[in-house]
Amino acid sequence: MNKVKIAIFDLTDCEGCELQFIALREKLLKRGNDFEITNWRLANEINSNGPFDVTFIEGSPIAETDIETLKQARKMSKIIITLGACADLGGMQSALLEKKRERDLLEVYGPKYKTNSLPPKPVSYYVDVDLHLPGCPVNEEELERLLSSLFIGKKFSPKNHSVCLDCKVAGNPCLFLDEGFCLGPVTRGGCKAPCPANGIRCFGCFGPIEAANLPALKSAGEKHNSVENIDNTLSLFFSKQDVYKEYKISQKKGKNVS
Amino acid sequence: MAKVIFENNLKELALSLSKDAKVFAPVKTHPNSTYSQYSFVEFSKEMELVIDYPTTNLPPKEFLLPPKDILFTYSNGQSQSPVIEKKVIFGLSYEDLYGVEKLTKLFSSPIKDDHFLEIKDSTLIIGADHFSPPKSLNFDLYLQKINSEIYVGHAGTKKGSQILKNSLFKNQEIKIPKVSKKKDLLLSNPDLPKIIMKSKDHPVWNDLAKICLGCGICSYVCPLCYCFEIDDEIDITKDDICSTKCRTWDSCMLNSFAETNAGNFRGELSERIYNWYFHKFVRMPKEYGFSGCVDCNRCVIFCPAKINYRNTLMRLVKDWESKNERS
Amino acid sequence: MKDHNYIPQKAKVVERESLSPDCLGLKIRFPKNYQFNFHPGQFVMVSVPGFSEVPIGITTAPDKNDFEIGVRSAGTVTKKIVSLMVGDDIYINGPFGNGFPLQKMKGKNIVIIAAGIGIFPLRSLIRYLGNNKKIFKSLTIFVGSKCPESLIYKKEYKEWEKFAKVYTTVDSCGPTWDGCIGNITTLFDKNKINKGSLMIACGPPIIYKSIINRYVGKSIAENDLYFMLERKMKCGVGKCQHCTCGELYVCTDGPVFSYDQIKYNTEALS
Amino acid sequence: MSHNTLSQFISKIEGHGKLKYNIAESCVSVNIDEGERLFERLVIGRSYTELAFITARICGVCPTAHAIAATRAIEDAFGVDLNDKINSLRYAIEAGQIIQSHALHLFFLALPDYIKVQNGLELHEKDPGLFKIASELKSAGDEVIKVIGGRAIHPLTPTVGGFTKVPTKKEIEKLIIKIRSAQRLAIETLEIFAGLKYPHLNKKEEYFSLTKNGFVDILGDKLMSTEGVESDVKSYQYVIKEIVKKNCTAKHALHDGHGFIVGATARVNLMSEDDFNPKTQKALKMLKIKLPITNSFKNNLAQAIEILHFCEEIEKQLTSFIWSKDERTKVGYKIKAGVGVGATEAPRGTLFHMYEFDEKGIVINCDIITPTVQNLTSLEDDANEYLKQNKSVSIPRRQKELEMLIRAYDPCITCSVH
Ligand SMILES: Cc1cc2nc3c(=O)[nH]c(=O)nc-3n(C[C@H](O)[C@H](O)[C@H](O)COP(=O)(O)OP(=O)(O)OC[C@H]3O[C@@H](n4cnc5c(N)ncnc54)[C@H](O)[C@@H]3O)c2cc1C
Ligand code: SF4
Ligand code: SF4
Ligand code: SF4
Repeated sequence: MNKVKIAIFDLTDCEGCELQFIALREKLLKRGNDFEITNWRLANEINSNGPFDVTFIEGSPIAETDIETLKQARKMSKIIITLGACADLGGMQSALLEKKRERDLLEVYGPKYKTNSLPPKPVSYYVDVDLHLPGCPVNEEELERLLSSLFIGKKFSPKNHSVCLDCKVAGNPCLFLDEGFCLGPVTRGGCKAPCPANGIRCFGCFGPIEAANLPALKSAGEKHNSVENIDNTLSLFFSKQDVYKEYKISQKKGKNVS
Repeated sequence: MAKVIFENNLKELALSLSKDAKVFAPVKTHPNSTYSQYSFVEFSKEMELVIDYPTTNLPPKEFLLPPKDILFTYSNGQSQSPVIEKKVIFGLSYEDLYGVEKLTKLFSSPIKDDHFLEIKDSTLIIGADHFSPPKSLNFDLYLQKINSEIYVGHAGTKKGSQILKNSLFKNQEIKIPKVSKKKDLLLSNPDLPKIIMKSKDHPVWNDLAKICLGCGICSYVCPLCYCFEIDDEIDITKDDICSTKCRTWDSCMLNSFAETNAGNFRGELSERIYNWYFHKFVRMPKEYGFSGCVDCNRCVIFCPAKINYRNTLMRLVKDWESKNERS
Repeated sequence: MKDHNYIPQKAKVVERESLSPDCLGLKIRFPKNYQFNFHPGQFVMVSVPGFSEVPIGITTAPDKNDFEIGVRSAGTVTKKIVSLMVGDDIYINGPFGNGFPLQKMKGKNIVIIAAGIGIFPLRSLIRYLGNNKKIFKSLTIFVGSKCPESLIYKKEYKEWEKFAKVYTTVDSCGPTWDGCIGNITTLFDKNKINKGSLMIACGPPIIYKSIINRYVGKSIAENDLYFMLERKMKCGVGKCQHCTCGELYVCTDGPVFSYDQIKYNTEALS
Repeated sequence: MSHNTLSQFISKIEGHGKLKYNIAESCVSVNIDEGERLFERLVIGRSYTELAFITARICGVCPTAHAIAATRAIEDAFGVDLNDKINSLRYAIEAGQIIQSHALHLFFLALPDYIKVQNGLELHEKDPGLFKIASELKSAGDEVIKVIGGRAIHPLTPTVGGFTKVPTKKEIEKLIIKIRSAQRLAIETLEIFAGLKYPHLNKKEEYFSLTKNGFVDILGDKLMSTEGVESDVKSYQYVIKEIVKKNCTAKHALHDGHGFIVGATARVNLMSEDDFNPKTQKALKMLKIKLPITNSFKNNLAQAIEILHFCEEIEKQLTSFIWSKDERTKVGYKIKAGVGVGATEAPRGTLFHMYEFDEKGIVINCDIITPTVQNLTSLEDDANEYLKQNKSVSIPRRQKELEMLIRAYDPCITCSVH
């Protein structure tokens, strides 16, 4: 059997997700006969230009070279998998308003600076994506589940339940109740709820669950939080998602009415 | 002559049982939390038993129908069912005892779920509350609280009477009061199934869909919600396919619950909410003769949107009655 | 040995045949001493280790040791099943469900309506009736499909025509097709059926609506009209709750339901 | 699009850079090709409560350092005083961060150049023993962050005033055992890196580190340099100036108009012999390691020294955490308007976070200076100096060694463009 040729490309991001491959090292070594990583800038000295069977894309396309890499990778790969929230959702960096990007750049780099980059987007904005592995960072067990599915040719799909299932099963006290807010109820699970387990509320890094009811989240959270804070937290990972855009529109409409 | 045990000996009783089985008992696991202080956890000597828990994070179904349960494993062309370990669930409240009883019935008929029943059979159920023991004797042992110090042991099974022989129980002449739980007029309303059956078009479902987050917590924390998902897990370190058939908790509140090739049969949250009530108060009564609620209040406490099923039911009943009066 | 009701029985794929671009027929054989009895209209849970299980209808009549299934590649598990080869292991649990009302068919004019892969479970009935020609009066089969290539079992129409009238239609086609064009309701318009017939339909829910509009209260009695429902299923034994429609379980009360059973059930025919 | 779009960047460093080597003129430059994520703008208008979570994501290799720097800045602004118990645990997790990052860098990115393997997988095939050391050391670092921080990447517990959750005594005791056995591996690692043959380079530099009471301290409050500079962290902007270069998304920091170095070498060079923990002192003597280090290739050696030193330090800090009398692991505070500066020694050097808050704790101004920004100027200077000092080395070899030099610096371009 031919080895599955895997490539891992990082665009602009923190490079935390790809480290999860290193975290799986001993387990992956046992499958050395099934796959080889033929392009991984972070870990390989020499890297192939393709073709690849499976390509992981980490990070959000921002720099010109990111978009080049992405398009070329799509051409050379059978399957494209987004690895983590930056690739999947555009990452936190995409929470900044696009129309204010120029001003933001000016504030940080001064007037003489010229940029070659574009506002951050999810990878799917530029190329077709076959599978998504959500999370910031991706969860080790979910990555393992994805890889083992890949090796036997089973389609991987992220979990469909909310973070609250993971959270309840872990026996954590509910922060929505104790502290008045948490994104767990509208966020895709599979992460095993590490944030609530460590006393911080869910920030939504796995992206919204199917049919996330954001207006309901707002009305439940409003009792103890300003709508502004709720919006801020939501925008971190959801900003490029349709449910969020719809929610923002409904918010605006609501304001106009009242 | 009654078998009596003192409150300060209960811990020792729990520990003595932990010699041959894992004992799960209510403990204050999160003292700083306002809402979720107590959980059933594997009991050990440095813990404090909280026999009078107001409620626990998860109901005892967590041990009978675990959130993730291995049905069987498959390797080298052979299927093998897992070894079921012995367990004791210690200190169940009156409501939770009924939860266990009903759950067991759900998995016993019309088709038996062998795997569930095997787990149930290897689990010892020990209740503790101040009511007189449930008539259905749905326990192995029941510790009826007489006053702040004394509990009287009632055996429901042979295994239970075996425990009563433990020297921690003393023979004592004592008057055992009759304390029964007040009848819940709302839940025992005989018209409830009919009312809900005919209320699909009631505005309440849309009202709830505006505030419900669709998170599924109300299913996870309910002692009687038992819907599940089955999937195979694969071991990444094995070349040969080595898989585990896993049953995991699901919730009918989730969008994908009834999704098929032909479309989503409950694509609207209001439909899913209706189904949640329908199952508890129509389908289950019809199928098993009892409602899917034991009034443990967990779904009320843990709902982030503070939705109270009793308010929903009361609204439906009220509207039903006033409609019938008019006609 | 089977030791609890979720553990499936190992069987073997003994034949495979492509039925359409995305459908595959599989013949499955159990080990010699394994007893497997079923009624037409029942289904099995089919699994391959590492992949989950899916409900699949049986397409043959209970007259041999083997049985057949037809599978359309729709997703994770079905994609795997259609990739199985002769000699591969396949795991079967069941049979489950009620099956067709064979008793009621005695002496009746029977109409079978199959749209798309709805033909799979109905073929079991057709074959059964073919084996028991005496019990019914007449048999009419309406088959509809997207295109001629996805008309499943067309090779067998000749055989069926020995005891039934078979009418086919396709939604769209190339120049070589000389049959009827249009969705399955076109066949209803063209071919009159006998009043008081027993009608059994399987296909996407939308055709059920047109069937009801067309025949109920006119030529078919409510309790003589049967629909097969398809729902998500995880257990097949009435526990997991995925397949419920109101008070009914598709897996144990169905998958075959008479119209009067479900006409007030808002979830069944949505 | 050129055919090598997919392999255009320097491999085995964090982030995207290209090496531009002009052979004719014998000079090099490093191009930075990382998109601007604009974290300094992202945090504006957000509550202080989200800062640790957000800024950790500047870098997946040193998220703990960012979380702690941000937290310290907030504490500075609000005037929060921590007790010793909290400080010990902070120290331990920050030291764990250094071990985690150094181990990853040394074994999986730097060492392959010296022992001529392509990547970690090949290392596993050719030298399973070495791989095992690497793997266990890395997992010891991971474990420290996991136990204290809640997970190995993007830790969760560090918060204003302490920790949202602290490990139990049992968990700490287990961790101490793990870190103790890692010390043995750290000694072996140091032996390996002391025995490598590093390319030739000798250049005088100014080295900076955080200090406290005159000693190098990863949670210090003063900046100190080998040239005698001493300054309060709060006035870092007077000591370190960032400049924007044309076509470069990373800024470059200068001190007094010239480059300087932070990170492992700087810290080690600012320490005197008895500042090291006992086993480290012993190993330094035994292996005859000479300090200070003036060859930037030997930053790898400095990292190896630090792994051992910090393994010992973690044991010390965790032990004092268990035995410390203070009860609270999170102290109270009042939100105040004002400016706060927080710094910490990240694996690659001093990391500064500055925030200005309004009276509700909403960020109105932010500045972040990462270690790599501070090293970039010296990195290029060093590369050019290397070419001058190694004229006799063959061109392909030179090219290779230039890459090794860059790798030795362990630049984190990801961090540098934030
Ligand atoms: C009683 C019964 C008999 C059936 N008989 C046959 C048959 O003979 N031949 C055949 O090819 N198919 C049959 N099906 C449909 C078949 O079960 C589904 O196509 C299959 O479950 C899809 O699973 P998957 O893992 O391949 O797809 P997934 O990857 O799980 O999903 C792919 C798509 O299929 C949908 N889906 C999931 N489960 C079902 C389901 N149970 N029914 C319909 N859609 C579903 C999903 O919502 C999704 O849109 C039958 C279904 C039922 C309930
Ligand atoms: S803490 Fe958050 S994730 Fe956990 S149950 Fe509560 S709302 Fe859900
Ligand atoms: S717990 Fe409350 S918010 Fe969540 S699904 Fe149930 S009713 Fe809706
Ligand atoms: S009160 Fe709620 S959680 Fe408890 S049994 Fe009833 S429905 Fe279930």
